[in-house]
Amino acid sequence: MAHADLTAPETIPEPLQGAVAFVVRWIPLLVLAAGWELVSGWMVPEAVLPGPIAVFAETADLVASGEVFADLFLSVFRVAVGLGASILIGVALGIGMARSEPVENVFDVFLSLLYPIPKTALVPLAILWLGVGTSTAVLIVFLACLLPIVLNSYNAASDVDRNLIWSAQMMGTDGRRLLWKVVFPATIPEIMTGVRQAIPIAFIALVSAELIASNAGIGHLILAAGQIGNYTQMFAAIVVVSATAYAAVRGFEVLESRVMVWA
Amino acid sequence: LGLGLGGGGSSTLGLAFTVPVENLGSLLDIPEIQDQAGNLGDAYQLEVSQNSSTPDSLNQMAAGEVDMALLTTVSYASAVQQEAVPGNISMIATDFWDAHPEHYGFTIYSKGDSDVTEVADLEGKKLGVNSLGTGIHAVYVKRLRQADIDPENDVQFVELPFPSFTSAIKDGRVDAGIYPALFAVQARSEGFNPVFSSQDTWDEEYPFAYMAASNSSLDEKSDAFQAFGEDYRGIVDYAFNNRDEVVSLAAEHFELPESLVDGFFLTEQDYYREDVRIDFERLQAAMDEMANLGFIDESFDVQQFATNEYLPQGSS
Amino acid sequence: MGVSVSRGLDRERLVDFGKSVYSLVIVLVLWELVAQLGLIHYYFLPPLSDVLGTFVELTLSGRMLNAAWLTLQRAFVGLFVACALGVVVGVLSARNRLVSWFFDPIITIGYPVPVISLIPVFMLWFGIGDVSKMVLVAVGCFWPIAINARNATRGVDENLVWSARMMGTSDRRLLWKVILPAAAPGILTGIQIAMPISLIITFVFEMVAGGGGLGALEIQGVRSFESPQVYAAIFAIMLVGYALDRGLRSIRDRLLEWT
Amino acid sequence: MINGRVTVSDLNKVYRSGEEETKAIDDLSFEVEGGEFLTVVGPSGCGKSTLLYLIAGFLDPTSGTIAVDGDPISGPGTDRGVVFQDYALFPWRTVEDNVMYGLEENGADEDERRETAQRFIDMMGLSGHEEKYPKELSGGMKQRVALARTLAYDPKILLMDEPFGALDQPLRESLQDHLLDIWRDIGKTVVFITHDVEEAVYLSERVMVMTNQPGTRKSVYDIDLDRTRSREEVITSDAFAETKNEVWKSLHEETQQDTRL
Amino acid sequence: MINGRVTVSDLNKVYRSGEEETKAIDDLSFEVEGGEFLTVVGPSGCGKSTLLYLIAGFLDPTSGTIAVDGDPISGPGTDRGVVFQDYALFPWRTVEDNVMYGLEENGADEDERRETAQRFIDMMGLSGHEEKYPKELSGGMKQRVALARTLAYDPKILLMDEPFGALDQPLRESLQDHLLDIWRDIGKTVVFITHDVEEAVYLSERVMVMTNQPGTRKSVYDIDLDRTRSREEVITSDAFAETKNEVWKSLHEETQQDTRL
Ligand SMILES: Nc1ncnc2c1ncn2[C@@H]1O[C@H](COP(=O)(O)OP(=O)(O)OP(=O)(O)O)[C@@H](O)[C@H]1O
Ligand SMILES: Nc1ncnc2c1ncn2[C@@H]1O[C@H](COP(=O)(O)OP(=O)(O)OP(=O)(O)O)[C@@H](O)[C@H]1O
Ligand SMILES: [Mg+2]
Ligand SMILES: [Mg+2]
Repeated sequence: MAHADLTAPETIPEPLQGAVAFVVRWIPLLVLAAGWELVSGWMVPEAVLPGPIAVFAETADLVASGEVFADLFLSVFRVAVGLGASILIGVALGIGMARSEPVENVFDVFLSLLYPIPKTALVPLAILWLGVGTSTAVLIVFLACLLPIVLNSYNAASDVDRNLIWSAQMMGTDGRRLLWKVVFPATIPEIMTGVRQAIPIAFIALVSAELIASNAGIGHLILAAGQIGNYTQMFAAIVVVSATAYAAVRGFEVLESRVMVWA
Repeated sequence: LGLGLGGGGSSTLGLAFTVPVENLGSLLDIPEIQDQAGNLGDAYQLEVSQNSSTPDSLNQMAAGEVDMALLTTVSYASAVQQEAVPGNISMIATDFWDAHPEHYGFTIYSKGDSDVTEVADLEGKKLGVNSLGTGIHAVYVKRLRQADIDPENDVQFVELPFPSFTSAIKDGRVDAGIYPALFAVQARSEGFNPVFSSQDTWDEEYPFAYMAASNSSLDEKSDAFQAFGEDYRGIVDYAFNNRDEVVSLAAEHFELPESLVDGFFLTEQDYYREDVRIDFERLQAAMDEMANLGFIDESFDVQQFATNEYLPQGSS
Repeated sequence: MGVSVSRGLDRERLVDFGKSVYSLVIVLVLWELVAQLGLIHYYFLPPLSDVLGTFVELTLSGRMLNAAWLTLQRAFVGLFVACALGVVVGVLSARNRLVSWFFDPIITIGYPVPVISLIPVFMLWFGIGDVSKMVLVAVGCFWPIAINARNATRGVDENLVWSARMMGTSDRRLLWKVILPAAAPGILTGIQIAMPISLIITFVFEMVAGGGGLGALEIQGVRSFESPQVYAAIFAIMLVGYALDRGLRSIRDRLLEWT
Repeated sequence: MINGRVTVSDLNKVYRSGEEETKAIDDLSFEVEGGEFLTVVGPSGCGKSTLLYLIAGFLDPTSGTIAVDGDPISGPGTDRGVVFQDYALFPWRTVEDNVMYGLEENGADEDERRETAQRFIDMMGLSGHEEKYPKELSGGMKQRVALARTLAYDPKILLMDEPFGALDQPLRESLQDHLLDIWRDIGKTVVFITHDVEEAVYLSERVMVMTNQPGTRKSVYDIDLDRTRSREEVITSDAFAETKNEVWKSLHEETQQDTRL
Repeated sequence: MINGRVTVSDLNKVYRSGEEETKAIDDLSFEVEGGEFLTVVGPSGCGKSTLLYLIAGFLDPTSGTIAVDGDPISGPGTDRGVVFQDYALFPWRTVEDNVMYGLEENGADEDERRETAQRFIDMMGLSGHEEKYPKELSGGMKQRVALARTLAYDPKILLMDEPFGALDQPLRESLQDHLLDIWRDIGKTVVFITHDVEEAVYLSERVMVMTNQPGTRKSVYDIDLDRTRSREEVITSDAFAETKNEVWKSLHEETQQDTRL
């Protein structure tokens, strides 16, 4: 693809090129922010749309004062537990269902039923069972992330190259060892893909659960700030949760490239 | 993630409230007020949390996450009827009354220059309500019926959070809205018209908000509740005796403008809340009316789901 | 003979079907039993029969259909707008350097934003009516559609483009004759990813801000402690989700018969 | 009409990606007569595909010119048709619609399109498969559709990049014979790339061997075989074996330097 | 040790999928002596791969038996090693770890594993690439790792399914020579499948031609070439050309019936 030219003019000395490319790359975001600043307070009252400067100042304030951390940590904890559980259980289920018919027969029907439900619709049910708080959020994150992970590992484990399995068999691997030595490693790239798809979903599920029913967490902070009309703080909290989600996705991508040097 | 505070040997009581300041129990969230509770820390520990709605609090009770919560007419009635909390719940104190002739009662406001000035004008209008199916919604329903307006078809209810009522009325997203005491301060200062109030709706005052606990918690931690009841009574007395101090503490703790809190709290612009003991007769009447209005399927005997035994005798 | 073969086959199919659903049947029967015997509190788990009864009742009274109609309308309009914008931006940013320069960083930053968190903002900006729900659905669905359209367009086999060129297709016609058809599977995948997102946003918005719809019906069940209504609403949501998923799949199968 | 003479003069092609430069073609000149069948063989990576895409006009030369019947080319044109190794059929079009594509783009009317397409479909032995999509075809059938598609809009010059490389030997042999029949019938200039020496010698009138990367002309062999005879007779003939060995040796000299091992 | 005699008796293989049955192998019997190099050629789809996987024990015969040194086989065993056309290396293991896999699974200790692996890595000319992952290797290198991996755990019998089919001619030729050297050095029974007649004749001591599907033995040719000479001398020799033509004709008779066109 040939869209590199715009970002690295060749007439500029090399050490500068990187910096220029960087600046050029982010200009669109600056343009957007400038537009936002203009609209705020001019076309739309500042109370309704606080400008980016105010929002980022408030964000810095929230972070610097440490005010946001209690909520943020709780939310991150909820995502981590829910996502972690969905990885452990999802991978086991996916591989188990792919390689064993009885396992597939038991679970397939439940996953097919779960599949068409937007998982956040289960929040009220989770409230019935678990009340309002961490367990509900964790359960919803878990359920929302489970399917992409199960589906990816199931498909990958079903499609493991027959020749890889035969290769291992001819060299004396069999039974359960085969799962561990061949099926699992061969499935890792798709498991990673599943997790990568699940991370943004996890944050959507988290914020949904916290908006619908919660007394803490970043979603609750957003709702509470909105309800008392502190819109700058509301926007700041949104910036914080978006940045966290972005960092999670990026962080995972780095981890992925480390783990999967071989793929 | 049980963050048991303190701990010691004494049991911990979890309390959930919904509206700051308006719910007297919310004052217990303020450390300086907690210092005034003599039994707290010895006979029991307290964990106070805020929820965005009373059903959330009930679900927390059902899941065993809290022991007691502040409820209002409809949430209490339907929770009792549906046995939403296993083992059911008991009301252990009143929080405030509505429709008292000398105090604030829920009032419906419209914009100052609006042509909506009385109940009859509400036909075909958009009405702001915090949430359908609540006791506040019941005030609307009762009055509209009295005026021969069908609350289902002749008006359009719009669900909005209370803080956005004033701006919604100002820019015409709704034609009128129902205000609790805390927000009514703002409506008055904007020069809004009162269209009607609960005093016009109800013949007599009735208990509107209550402190209720799950029966299983009451069984397990009866000593702690006894001690809490005593403290609660004491805190209410303390608030009446030290109003100005409590106003500034509450404003600071809940990050509300002090003038706002000062504008209603424990004045005639506030609800009637002098006696926290339960008046069974008026409570029964309120519950019967909820059944009448269709907010619950049928009424029930409040004697079985309310008790004064945790409050000390004598008036406050 | 043919008859006996087909009968044997039918039996086989029946056995397979049995194997694949027996676990569900066991769970449903257990549900009914456990609830009827009162082993689990009614409020947590009303008997299946009560839930189905409530479902039928709500459907007959028209409340369910009305709610489903509201929800679908919001989800659809939003999704439709997102499709139109997302495909245009996605395809253009793969084909045009300027557009790509402008939108790439925005897409990188915008994609991970949990749009759900914007619900309070949209209530503030657009009120709580249908418009705010539709706009938020459009915003939320835009990203996956745009990203998939962009990647699919970038991934179009260069040889196909060259093939068309050598047979005389001009630059302008290339888009219609080659790029769009070749990217169609990826574009549709984006729409398939966006569809559940449109439902999620609609439901959550309805739960948080009301205004009717299946989400409101469900949360109302919680508020009034009518747990059969909660379960019945979830059944309805499941049916809606299933129908939409099937619908999109059959559109895909028909449109992309060639894949 | 003087049809399809290709003249390549002083051709150079350097790929640039980032800071790296790869010289793919180094100062290459040769000519293909109108109606001639020329095969190009060379070690892997020596620039055969690059050369073909330069002639097709998909790539721009770094220096040098390519002319068709004396006119320098500038970009792709309907006078040159490419048959790709991976077929490059439009997967969303049926066999018939694929074959009609070029006619459509060049303004033939509906009836004419259909008729021409049908002629080439029949010629390729594909009748009965008109309504199938590419995914429903075997590799050999796809390759014949690709050939039909390119022949249908009647380019003067056929450029083929290892078109049979992905097929197994029997299929490959039968398509080779098919191609020879067509070439004899409709007389086009063909530039055919392969790395299979037997294929090169069997098919063409001249074989050009290219050097290792950066590729340029190493040697050219005229093939003189009696093509009226059957395949069996041709490939078991001494002349065939001899030419093949010569070409093989020339190529072998280059691939000995192959460093990929 | 009598090593690696393979006896195939009255072998039949029918694939069943749903209602359809495909007869892949029809009543096939033959024997490969210990240490012999046998090549199997046959039209596409005639059952060559099926035969190989049956011998490997991956598939079960519908009827008939396969015995190694007189003992009927039942499933895969470390006495037989397969080299796959698509390499089938474990992509998550480095070159060295791939080569060590079989040793690991058979309980060799760390030092021994490393030493043996290194020996075969050196033998294949792969030293210096021990730490690379398969994706970093060219096709030819991958195929040599696959060969090293299979040789390392020392199976008596090598079964190779078109191992060089995906490689281009120069690479292919150099790996053929490499394989011949190794075979001469370490003396294993080899069953080698290909559809390239030249490859078959160049490599093996005997060539078995199979019929069209369902495959069975059509004819067997003993190859008598002086293998002390260089490739060039061998393939330009008359004896080579003659045998090749014979095998080619026999195969051609079968592929004439090819219906895929
Ligand atoms: N787009 C590109 N950018 C940079 N280098 C390229 C590009 N395409 C090809 N090359 C390099 O140019 C050289 C010639 O490539 P080309 O594909 O023409 O070889 P080839 O003879 O067709 O090889 P093969 O027989 O493997 O098809 C190779 O070294 C290749 O790596
Ligand atoms: N798993 C299977 N199920 C059903 N039929 C199969 C299966 N595998 C192979 N066949 C059929 O069995 C026959 C022999 O297949 P096999 O792969 O052994 O042929 P082959 O000689 O190796 O072909 P090629 O030269 O193309 O590799 C073919 O007709 C094939 O379609
Ligand atoms: Mg090439
Ligand atoms: Mg095969």
